[in-house]
Amino acid sequence: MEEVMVVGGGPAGLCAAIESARYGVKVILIDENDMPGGQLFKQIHRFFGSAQHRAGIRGYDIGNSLLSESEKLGVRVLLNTVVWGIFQDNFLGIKTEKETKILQAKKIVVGTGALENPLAFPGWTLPGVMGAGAAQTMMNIQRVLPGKRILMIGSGNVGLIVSYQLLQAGAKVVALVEALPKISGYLVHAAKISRAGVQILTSHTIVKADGKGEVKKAVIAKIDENFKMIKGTEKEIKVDLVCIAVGLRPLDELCWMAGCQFTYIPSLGGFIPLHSRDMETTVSGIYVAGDVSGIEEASTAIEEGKLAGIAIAESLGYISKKEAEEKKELSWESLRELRLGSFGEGRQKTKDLILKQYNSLHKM
Amino acid sequence: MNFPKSTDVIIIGGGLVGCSVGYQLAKRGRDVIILEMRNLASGASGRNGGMVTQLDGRDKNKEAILNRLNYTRENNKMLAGLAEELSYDFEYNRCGGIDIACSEEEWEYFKKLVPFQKEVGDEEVILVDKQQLKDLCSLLSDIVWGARYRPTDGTLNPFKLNIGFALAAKKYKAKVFTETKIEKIVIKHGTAIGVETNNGYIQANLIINAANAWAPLLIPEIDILPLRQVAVVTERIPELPVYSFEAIIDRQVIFGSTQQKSGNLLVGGLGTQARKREDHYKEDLSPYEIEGSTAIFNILFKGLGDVNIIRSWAGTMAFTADGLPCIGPIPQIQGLYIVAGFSNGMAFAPIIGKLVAEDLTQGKPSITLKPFNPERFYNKKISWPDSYNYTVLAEFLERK
Amino acid sequence: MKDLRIKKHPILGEAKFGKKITIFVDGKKFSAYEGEMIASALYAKGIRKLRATSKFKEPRGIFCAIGRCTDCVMTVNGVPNIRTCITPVQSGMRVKTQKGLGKWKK
Amino acid sequence: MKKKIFTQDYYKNFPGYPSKERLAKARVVVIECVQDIPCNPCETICPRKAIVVGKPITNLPRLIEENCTGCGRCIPICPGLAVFVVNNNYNDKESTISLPYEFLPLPEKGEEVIALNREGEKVCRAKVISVLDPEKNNRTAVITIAVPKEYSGEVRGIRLIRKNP
Repeated sequence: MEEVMVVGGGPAGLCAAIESARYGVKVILIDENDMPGGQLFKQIHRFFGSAQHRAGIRGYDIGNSLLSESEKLGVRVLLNTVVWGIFQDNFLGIKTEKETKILQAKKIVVGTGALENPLAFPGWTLPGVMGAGAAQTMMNIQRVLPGKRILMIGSGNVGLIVSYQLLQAGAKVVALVEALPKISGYLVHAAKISRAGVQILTSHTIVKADGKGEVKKAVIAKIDENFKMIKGTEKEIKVDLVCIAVGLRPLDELCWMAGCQFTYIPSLGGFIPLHSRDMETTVSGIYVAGDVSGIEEASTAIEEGKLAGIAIAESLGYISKKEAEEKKELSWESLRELRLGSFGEGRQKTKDLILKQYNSLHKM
Repeated sequence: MNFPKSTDVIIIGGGLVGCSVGYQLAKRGRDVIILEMRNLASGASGRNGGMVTQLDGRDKNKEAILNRLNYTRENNKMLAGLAEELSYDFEYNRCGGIDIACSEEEWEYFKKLVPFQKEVGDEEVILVDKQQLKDLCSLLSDIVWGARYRPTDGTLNPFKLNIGFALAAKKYKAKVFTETKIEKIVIKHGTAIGVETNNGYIQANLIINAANAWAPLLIPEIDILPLRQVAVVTERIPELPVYSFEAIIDRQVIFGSTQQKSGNLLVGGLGTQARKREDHYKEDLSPYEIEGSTAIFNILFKGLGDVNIIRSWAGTMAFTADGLPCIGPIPQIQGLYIVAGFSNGMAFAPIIGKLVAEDLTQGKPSITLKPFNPERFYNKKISWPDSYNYTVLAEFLERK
Repeated sequence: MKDLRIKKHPILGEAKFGKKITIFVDGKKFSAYEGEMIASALYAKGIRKLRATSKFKEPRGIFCAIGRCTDCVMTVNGVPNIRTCITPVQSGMRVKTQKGLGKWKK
Repeated sequence: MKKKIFTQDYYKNFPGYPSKERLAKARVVVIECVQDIPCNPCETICPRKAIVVGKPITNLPRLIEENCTGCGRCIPICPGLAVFVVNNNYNDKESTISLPYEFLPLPEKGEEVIALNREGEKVCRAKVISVLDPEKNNRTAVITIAVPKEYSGEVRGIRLIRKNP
């Protein structure tokens, strides 16, 4: 039996692996891609936070430093490997390029991340309509410009940041539409793209994307306070790419399969596996960290991964309870900081709620 | 919808049989409530390939063959017009069905079985050799020797058929309550008077137990056996001309396979042996079961080795000692009726619903339900082996 | 002919593309760089339609780019439903625009 | 007409914005950070404690005007690219503005560019005074431009005149 298997090599999974390996736990990290790092390597902007959160450092630099740390600590990494199931008694089904295998681990960390929400409108299935994250992958990882003239939908941080990155890659962002009457992401991100000439149109929506075989244009229009389109305000714009940035949802299939109990919290992305302060789910020995435990940011994913890693090292007897508590306290403190302010307090509240529900189950 | 206090008929179980009986009774003017402990089609009805096989099994028992054909033929006739009747498309496809011989021994047996079946009255059955079989279903590998082929068999979408019946029942004012678990059937002075549920008590004139594998948990006098099966589902592939089949691999693994209208292939069969009776109700799979079912795919199909498995499930079938369901009033208890113990409800349930409703409203079904009389098992505890599978079951049935 | 590859980037610097290789797209020779995913190599040259849906023959292309949505599937070396956004190109690879559910080898 | 969201009037009410007097005096940092984001690299990097965030970390950065020398180290470190340095004492007619820049191509020293306001609209022409090598600041360049004095509160971006090669 393996000691720990971590599913997903993004910030959460990497940090869980690093943190438990730091205390001597033998860790296997599994990732479907040919390189770990998850979505970190397409984050080319600088992170917010404090020095402890690696603020001011770009996502891919954080990715690189996590990779070299995990390498130094002897984390075994299985790449191009799919986990196709988690079963009773911590069995995992994996598929490499060559074979299918069934493994068992004392502890499993699910750090599978998230998936972008789609948005349906006439023409949304045309080639040339894609998720904002997809555009980000295309330009920052694949180094292919996803479009030359772009309409961005959604003014959350993803919509704003990806708009900025599209500009950096050499595209023109013709407009950014937001159905709400105000910008929902950070104003500093909005200001960045605004002074670079992007029109941010609040109380606006996309009416349709159009073109023969692929996107050639889009129609946008104003909407009223009930989100109804105001007739006569339709405007056709020439674009070759429409990007959708309307939120994410956890990639939680493995947790469902493992039998974890869930709660429904729309603001965190939908169904969220209940988990303890140590990030353990209702299935003993299965942990979650990062977006799969509620949509937040890479910096929170890092801390949650750490927590899971420390808790695992503790429960496998590699560190004392006292030492573990001290280490965990640092991460909890760090998470509390990241969940401060008008953007964070809502997340703190819902995370507290998850904990409360988890605890009430475990008191029974 | 408020939870009712009383009704005319309570049907326990929102599976295909429960909804089919509920529809037919409601249509005949009875006041029906269907109670389901989980959701519609959560049991075997939603965990099968929708295989409409008029005659499965390979025994040469003339009586059993005729008994079965009697109902399944009528069922096939009914299926033809059912979508229209229910105003609901349940993707019925009379694509034909095959029972594949995977060894020379089986093939030799088929050469005798098929003429026998023809002789006793199954006129449609055809023996096809390897080449003909490959013409029918080109993706099959060289493991096949030939098959028994019946062109009027087919597939349907079991969820949709189940839901089609439920919706049609609702049109006739039947009420359906899901997430409603029956704690017990209340019997007073030899009469069933109501059911205790997690949502409250309901009084009724007639209680029908249509809980299939779960039926004996409420009426222990009638022994019905749960049998756990597993299945895997592939991604969509183009439509295969003939697709609904059974095969026995390595003489033990019996399994069926169908293609849904959406294109997904489904392969199902026995999972690993359950140790105890209650283990047969377990609906989670072990990774080995998924591997095993997937391996069967690779044995049977050439060129489909790269197809992706996208889903899997385990479900609980029901078996009785003679392979036939239990349908009829429970002896010595007034107002309690059972319609359970179906091992292949897809080929049966629609017509059975009709016959049961005729029985209960007119006192005489258009085809007799006598062969299914529950009396034949009443209070006969069968000492099944703790761990049993198809092979054991077949041996048991043979000894009988 | 246009090429949407980003050679210079203010943050990521100069791109390091792999060895130039030849693949076949719907039977025609096509250049790509080792390490690229099939979908993005095609996209770079303006090929955005990767398949047609089975019922309405509608075009589909890249949507999620991380292998989750399966909108970008094509027939690769005779095998249908390959997620081209996460499948790297290989020299000599045969990529086909997939019609509907594709064709499985007999 | 489009409603302007980002204006000097809006920003000047926040604690990172220097007073009129301080702005008139000499080179000083202008922090256009207006939301309670948990973030403090500007505080950490400042060698003279001219920027204070303190606890909680969501406090808006507060400028201690008298401590600031306008050195500009905080410009490229800000994840929101919300820090600028304005020097209204550059010469009689012109002020300079130092701003973060993360696009290609980079302008060159002495090049004439178009100065933009916070909404990306052209304000005037500007001359590039200096370009700080982006490699030195983890790929964020700091560009200093000179504009007519009256525009120093308005100009926050640039656009190159030359066509992309």
